[in-house]
Amino acid sequence: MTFNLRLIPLLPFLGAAILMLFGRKWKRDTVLIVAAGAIAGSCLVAFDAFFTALPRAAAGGGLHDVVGTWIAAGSLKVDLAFRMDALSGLLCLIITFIGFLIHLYSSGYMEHDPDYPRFFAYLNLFCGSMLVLVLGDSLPVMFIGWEGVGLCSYLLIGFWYTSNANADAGKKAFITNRIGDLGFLIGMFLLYQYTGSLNIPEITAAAQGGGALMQPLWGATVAFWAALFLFVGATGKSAQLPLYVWLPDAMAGPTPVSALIHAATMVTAGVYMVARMHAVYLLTPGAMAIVAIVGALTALFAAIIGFAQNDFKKVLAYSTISQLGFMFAGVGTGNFDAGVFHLFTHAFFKAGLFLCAGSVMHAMGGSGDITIMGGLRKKVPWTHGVFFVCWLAICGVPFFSGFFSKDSIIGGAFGTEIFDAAINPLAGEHLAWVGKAVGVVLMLAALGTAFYMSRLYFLVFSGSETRASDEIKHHIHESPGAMVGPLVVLAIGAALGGFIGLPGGLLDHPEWNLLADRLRPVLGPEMEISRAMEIGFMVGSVVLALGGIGLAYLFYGGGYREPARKFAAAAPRFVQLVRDKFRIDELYGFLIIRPVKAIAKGIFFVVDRILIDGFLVGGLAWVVDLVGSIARWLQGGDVQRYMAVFAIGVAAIAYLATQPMHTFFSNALKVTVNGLTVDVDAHRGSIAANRVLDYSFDFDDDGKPEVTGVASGAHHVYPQPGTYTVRVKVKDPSWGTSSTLTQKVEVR
Amino acid sequence: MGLLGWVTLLPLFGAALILLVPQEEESIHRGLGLLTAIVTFVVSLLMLSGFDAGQAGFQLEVNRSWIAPLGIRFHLGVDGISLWLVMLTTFLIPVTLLSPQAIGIRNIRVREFTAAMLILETGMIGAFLALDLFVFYVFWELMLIPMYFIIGIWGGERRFYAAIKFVIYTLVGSLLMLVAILYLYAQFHAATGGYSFDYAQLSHLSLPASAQMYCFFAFALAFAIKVPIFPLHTWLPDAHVEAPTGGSVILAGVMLKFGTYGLLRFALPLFPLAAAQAAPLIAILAVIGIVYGALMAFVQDDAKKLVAYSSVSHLGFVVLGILTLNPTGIQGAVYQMLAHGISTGGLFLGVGLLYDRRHSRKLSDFGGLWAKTPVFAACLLVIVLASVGLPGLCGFVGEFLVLIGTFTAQKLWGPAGLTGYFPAPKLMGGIAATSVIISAMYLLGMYQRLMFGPLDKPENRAVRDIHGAETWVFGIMVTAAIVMGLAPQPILNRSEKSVEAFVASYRDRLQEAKRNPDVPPHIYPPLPAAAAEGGGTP
Amino acid sequence: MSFDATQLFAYAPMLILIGMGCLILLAETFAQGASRAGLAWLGIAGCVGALIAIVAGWAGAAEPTTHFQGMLVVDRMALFLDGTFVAAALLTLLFAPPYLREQGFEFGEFYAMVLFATAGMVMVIHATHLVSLLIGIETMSLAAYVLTGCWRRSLRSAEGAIKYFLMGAFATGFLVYGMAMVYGTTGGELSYAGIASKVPQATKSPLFYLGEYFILVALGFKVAAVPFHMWAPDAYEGAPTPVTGFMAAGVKAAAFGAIVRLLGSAFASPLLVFDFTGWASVLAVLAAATMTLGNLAAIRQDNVKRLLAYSSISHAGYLLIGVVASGLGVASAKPAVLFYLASYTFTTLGAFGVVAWIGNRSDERLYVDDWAGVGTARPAVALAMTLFLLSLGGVPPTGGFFGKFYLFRAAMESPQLHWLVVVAVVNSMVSVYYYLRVVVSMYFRDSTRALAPTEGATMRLGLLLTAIAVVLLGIFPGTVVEWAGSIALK
Amino acid sequence: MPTTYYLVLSFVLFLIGTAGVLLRRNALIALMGIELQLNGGNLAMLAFSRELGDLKGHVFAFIIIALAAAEAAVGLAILVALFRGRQTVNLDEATLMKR
Repeated sequence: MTFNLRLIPLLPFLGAAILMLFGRKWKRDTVLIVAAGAIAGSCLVAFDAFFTALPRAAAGGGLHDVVGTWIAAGSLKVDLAFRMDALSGLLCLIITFIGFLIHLYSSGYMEHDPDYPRFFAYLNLFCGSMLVLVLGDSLPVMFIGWEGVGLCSYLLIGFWYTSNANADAGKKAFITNRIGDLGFLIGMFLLYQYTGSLNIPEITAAAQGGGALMQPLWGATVAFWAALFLFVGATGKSAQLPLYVWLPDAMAGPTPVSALIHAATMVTAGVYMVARMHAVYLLTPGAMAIVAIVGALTALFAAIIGFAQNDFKKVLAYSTISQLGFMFAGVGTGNFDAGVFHLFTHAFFKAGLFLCAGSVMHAMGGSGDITIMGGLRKKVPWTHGVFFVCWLAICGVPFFSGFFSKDSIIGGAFGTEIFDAAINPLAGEHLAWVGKAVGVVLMLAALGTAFYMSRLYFLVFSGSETRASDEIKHHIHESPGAMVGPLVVLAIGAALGGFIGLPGGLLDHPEWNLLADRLRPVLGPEMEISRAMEIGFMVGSVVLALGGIGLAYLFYGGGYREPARKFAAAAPRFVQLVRDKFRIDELYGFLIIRPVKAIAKGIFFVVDRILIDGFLVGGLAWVVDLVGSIARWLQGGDVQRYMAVFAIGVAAIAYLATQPMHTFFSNALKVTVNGLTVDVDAHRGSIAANRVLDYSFDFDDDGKPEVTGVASGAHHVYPQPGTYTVRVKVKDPSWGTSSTLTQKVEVR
Repeated sequence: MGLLGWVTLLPLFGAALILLVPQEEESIHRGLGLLTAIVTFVVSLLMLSGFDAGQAGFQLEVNRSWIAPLGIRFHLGVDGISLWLVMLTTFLIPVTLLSPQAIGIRNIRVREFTAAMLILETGMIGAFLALDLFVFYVFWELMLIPMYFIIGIWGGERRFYAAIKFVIYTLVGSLLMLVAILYLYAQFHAATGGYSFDYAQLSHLSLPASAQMYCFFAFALAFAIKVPIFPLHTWLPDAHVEAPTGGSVILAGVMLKFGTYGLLRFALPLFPLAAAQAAPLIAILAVIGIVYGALMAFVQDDAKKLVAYSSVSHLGFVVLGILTLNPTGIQGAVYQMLAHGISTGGLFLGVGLLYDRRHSRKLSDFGGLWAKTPVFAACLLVIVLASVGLPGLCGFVGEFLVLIGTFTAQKLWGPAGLTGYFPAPKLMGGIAATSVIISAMYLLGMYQRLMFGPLDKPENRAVRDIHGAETWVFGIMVTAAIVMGLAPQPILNRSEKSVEAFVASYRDRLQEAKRNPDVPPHIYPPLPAAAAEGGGTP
Repeated sequence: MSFDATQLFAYAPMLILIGMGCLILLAETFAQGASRAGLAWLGIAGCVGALIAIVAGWAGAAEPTTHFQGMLVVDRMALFLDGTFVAAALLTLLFAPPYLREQGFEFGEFYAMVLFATAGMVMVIHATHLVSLLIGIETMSLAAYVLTGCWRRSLRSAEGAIKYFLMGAFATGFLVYGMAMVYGTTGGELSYAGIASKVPQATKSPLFYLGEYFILVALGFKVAAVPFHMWAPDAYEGAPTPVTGFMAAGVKAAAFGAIVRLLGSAFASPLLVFDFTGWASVLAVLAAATMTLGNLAAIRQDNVKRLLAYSSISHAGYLLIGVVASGLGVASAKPAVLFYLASYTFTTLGAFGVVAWIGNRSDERLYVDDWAGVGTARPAVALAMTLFLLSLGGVPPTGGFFGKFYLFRAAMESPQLHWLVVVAVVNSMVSVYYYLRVVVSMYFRDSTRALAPTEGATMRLGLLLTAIAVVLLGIFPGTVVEWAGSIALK
Repeated sequence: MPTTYYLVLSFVLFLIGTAGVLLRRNALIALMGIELQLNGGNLAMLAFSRELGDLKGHVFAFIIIALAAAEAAVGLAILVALFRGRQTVNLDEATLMKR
């Protein structure tokens, strides 16, 4: 069914365009009305569309809106078309709803910024792009959004452009994303090459048919490589190993941006994409294993880095990376709806956390250094409350949203059958360990999550005194209503959001899992796990969460405690290494960026300057110059030298002209081979009739001519086959000059 | 004279008119120049409206006898490929003339500059439209002279060197091409008894393999220098850097396309067998050029040089697209030519504007300009992103289609018995695609060093934002970049038939040539009856 | 063996030139001071008269007619080149008066000598007999020697003249000796047709080849083909500039006409063209050497006059390609050579005209650097000079381009000459480099000292005419090609 | 006497003349060398004319003599001009123009 889906992204785009063209001269309120109005309108349309779509989506359909043909060339045809099913609908709601909240929040947060209109223009642009990303019916349209959000991220990270660090961070984000995009593009090209289409439903259909994508390619299948390359795109966008490095730096942007783009929406695009292309992934357990392993490792790795960060937003950034790792582990183990579920809950609690961070930093005069915070519980009560809820949610405390979603991912990892060769014929024996290993790593990561989040909470809010300077302390205040309002809404979401994905199987009411139920037509049936296992994991994860919180309390409850100091003193270099994020950035700089730059510079000088311009061009010029100089040297001014050259010229011509058979124009010998018999004719034009020449024919080049005489032609029979050189000497008796002609003949 | 004749010659008449106005009347020169360019653009719009997208062949032909004794005819015609390149030319020239920075900082002799630009326009349009190889060659050389003067008179410090280098490089190729044209002419005579330089007739001439190789080399060399294909590119950074803004815009925006247009129009169709044999080499060079140009751009501190090297990279895509020899890739190549005209033209206008304001092109001399020039910064950002190939802007469509075409190159050619003709398409496509990363690195790096960071250089505080005509110039370029990114279809539709016909006829002629590689010059496919007459006498 | 005076009418152009030359010599004795300018006008009138006579005779010359027992012939080729020579003379007479006046040696004899030299050229091109050829060559050459050396104040002029004269006389020695050999070995034949008819028997003696090549060498000297070119740079530099143009255009064209006629009739036998004594291969090598050496030597010249002298050497090389192609049986080669000569005449005269224009008595401004800023100071002249230089370099839309195109086109029809065309093309490329050096100086550099050129209405007229001719020959060469082509129809 | 003898003599004359032009520094003597070359040609012409019994050769020889005279006249005039400028007629000193 068609529906004006185009309105959903169009409204924010329009808002952005209007603000860019006219916003500079407008009052702030007008700007806000346009910006928030655009996204609110979009949100309303999205809700309308979503609830129109749901009943149809249940039957496997959805809403569809073709704007027109975008690119058609040769066999390729890409429509500018949008499609809404349960999956994209859910994402749309998250984007527009949280987007709207963040617009509101920003009106307070950015209140004093001179570039207020520009900020909102970017935000609108971002929302539009993100909506195109999720609604896109084909990979190229999705790619518009994919790159568009990257662009907005770039612009917003570098929003305060006067600092080079911010601009650098933006550039780094864009370029790292582009590395991923290269993978996305190649994956797209592979899919096109083998399915002949870039339309997602068609690719899905082709993948479910199997054939085309199961062709062998580079030692695996097409599906494997396509899935892998697409996943490279996802690692860039969603900040997974090894391309996660941009996200911590991206915290340079305004905090609402971190909340919206770098926590709730954009960074989850990779997860969305994998879920969207699940049909392709299901064909290749190998690629899924890679997705799951990368996800799990990222979850753990980022959590560990999170232990030692002292910047509020940096901690949250690593937390985001880590949570995204969970999601990938979810989709990578075939538990697509769990991945999307975590995406959903994460959107709320992480956006809430970030906005709290913004609120706290707002209160602290812009500083995000948690070592100087502490005891803020009383001073910013609303913010504290929201943070508290979100903290519990991310730690996985029962009945908060994160509990359900994280649990279903971990449970799914242990229970997955994707890598079981006995059940999934596509999987090899060697993959059997993946599910369990991923599960274990994820459990460690969950423990780590509880620990570093609690550390953050305790260091910031607990205790009685604030470690900051008096001047800062004096200014600490709760944020205005425009900021607090959205926070509360997000807190509610973070607290209750988990109930849309209740483990229905456990409660004997699968339909209670609203999310999985709705997503089933898109992503297939949810994973079945035995009840005992499920309960076991629930208990286990509660223990992990509480354990992490408890451990953190031991270390940081009410401020820095003795164990924390002791630990830091015991392994100072390790702590420093973790604090320096394992120096991965430096490693990249050393291994990749600097060599590339040095090589490029080297090539520039060696190839362009020396080899081509110096040697080739300059060398030619040198030769030309040399000959010219010789000619000029000959022209010495002495007329008698000129005449001598003249005379030598005459002599040379006489010499050239009197060489018998001398010629520039053709091969003189005409050779006809017939078996072992060879006829050679040195006759040229009409000369022989007029001049008597002596010919001697030496057919085997042994110095002894076989035939001599005034006849220009001769005949010879070779004794055996082989390759011979015929040498003909022509003598002009009247001039006494002679010349020799040779030619190779092959007789068989 | 026909519509095409008018499009071609109007700028020349305008130039003559301008040269008659006394030296001092600079505003009249500018006005007349702009007027001429706009009228030409309007006439070219008439051409566009008269163009029938459903037809593959040449349309709106003008075909009059010119030098009858040699069978040379003033034969112009437009098809879906040249149509857009002409439109690009007639579009860019008025925009350039509108820009106050076009003439560069040596703001002298406006009359001659305007006239030179218009003569250049005639040369370019004529060369795009020419269907007679002699006419093509004349126009091809005709554009050389004004560009030489534009670089040499209004250029930067090393302008003599750059101008001479430009001319010599170009001549190296074009004169050998002239020999090959003459050879074709002689062989056509040998095969049919008629004398003709007409493209429609010569493109039926099938040469033996060895002769094809020589002729293809001559043609391809001329075009490869113009493109430029690595390693023939070193004239380009020098020429671009030294040329005044207007010269750089036209040089990069239009003139480089003659290389790729020539490959598509002449080198490949005329010598299918040799082209197929050389294709792997050229494709590899194109890929090298893509990466190489990008890497070179990455290490430049001179903004113009950076943009110049980026052209090497972008034009590599065009060459690669042409060599895929499937409609998708060639459509992409055609589109990339246009998009590059817009994006790189815009970049040169932007860099030129800054050069005009600050008399420096060194990136390290800038920084933090956004605060001073927000509108300009926004415009430049769009153009930079178009050049980076962001989807939704013009640069994406072409690169995307080229890469798609590259990936599917073998798929289309395999069934035709021509496997192995395009080596390792996925590898080549993959390597070429890395430029999406590097282009982001150098272009955003450039943008950052211009616009972001602290405004810590005192000279930069006085830089003024765009105003007046400049706003129009950048507004037009930005609009073009966005429209071409969102709605490429009107363009692709009109070139579709011609591209498909090109591929079909190329494949047909290639297979014929493969069957008879050593047959002496002959006509294939047979000349249509109407075209067979009309040849001249010796 | 009777003398029919009516035959003289066919040679009206030559007679008019000679007659007007004599008239000028007479008038010179009465002329005083400023009235000497009138002498130039007399010469111009003579040229115009000759042109009219040529046009009048054109229609009747469709079929060649021989006169004076086969000594002279009137045909289209001769008339075409006559027109070129007379045009060259006319332009020289337009350029010369202001120049001579400025340099202080305006004598009536100068104009007479120009007319006599032209008459000699006409004789050369009409000659179908070795005697008339020799007389024509000598008439032309002696006048040219005198013209070269007539600038009495200049040491260079005298030095150039003595070099030119000595080498010219040296070449005449070869010419005469060669003629003697041909005369003897052909059994007493001196007319071209007679020689051609006796070639089969004459080739039995090697002396015939000696004679043939001696004659060719002497003519090669006149066109300044390498290695007989060495006089040219010095003579061209020494001669008064308008004379240099006249020599580079007229003398060269006449010698080429003679070569084409001689090789096309007397030595046209395939026995002589091809093979080991064939002139085709020898001339092909000479052509390659000539253009290459001329161009490479020109690259480093700083003196514009000398630069143009070397360039004129290289153009002889291009023209030789046409001669060879014609010998190898390409029908369109001869018209191509004629067209090239015509366009080259206008171009080179124009270029030397500008060189004459730019200097004055105290400051000749012959060096490339001296030309700085001309583009700003005198845009029209700079534009004209640019046209001439581009034409010399073979860049469209000029006559030089079309001439080269036409010539190469003809050569490409002979597979044996493809290599030569490639060499020629590479050479054109090199040549553009040094032609553009002058353009660079004129337009791209700022003037170092004020320009005080030799002004004169006739000079301006001459430049205008040459510039228009160069452009017209480039854009609409059709008519001239038809004229030139009409010789091939017979 | 056989014609060959005359021809050999004529060639010798021609060579002597050539050598004179090439080797003697004095322009006057070089001029004489040229005359010798021409005379070599004349002698050959006459020898052939006599052998063939054809008068054209004789006539040609007269014309060549006339031309030689004209050449000498012009040549001497140029020599005078040269001498007036630099007070010498040595050819190796006339090297104002070179390269």
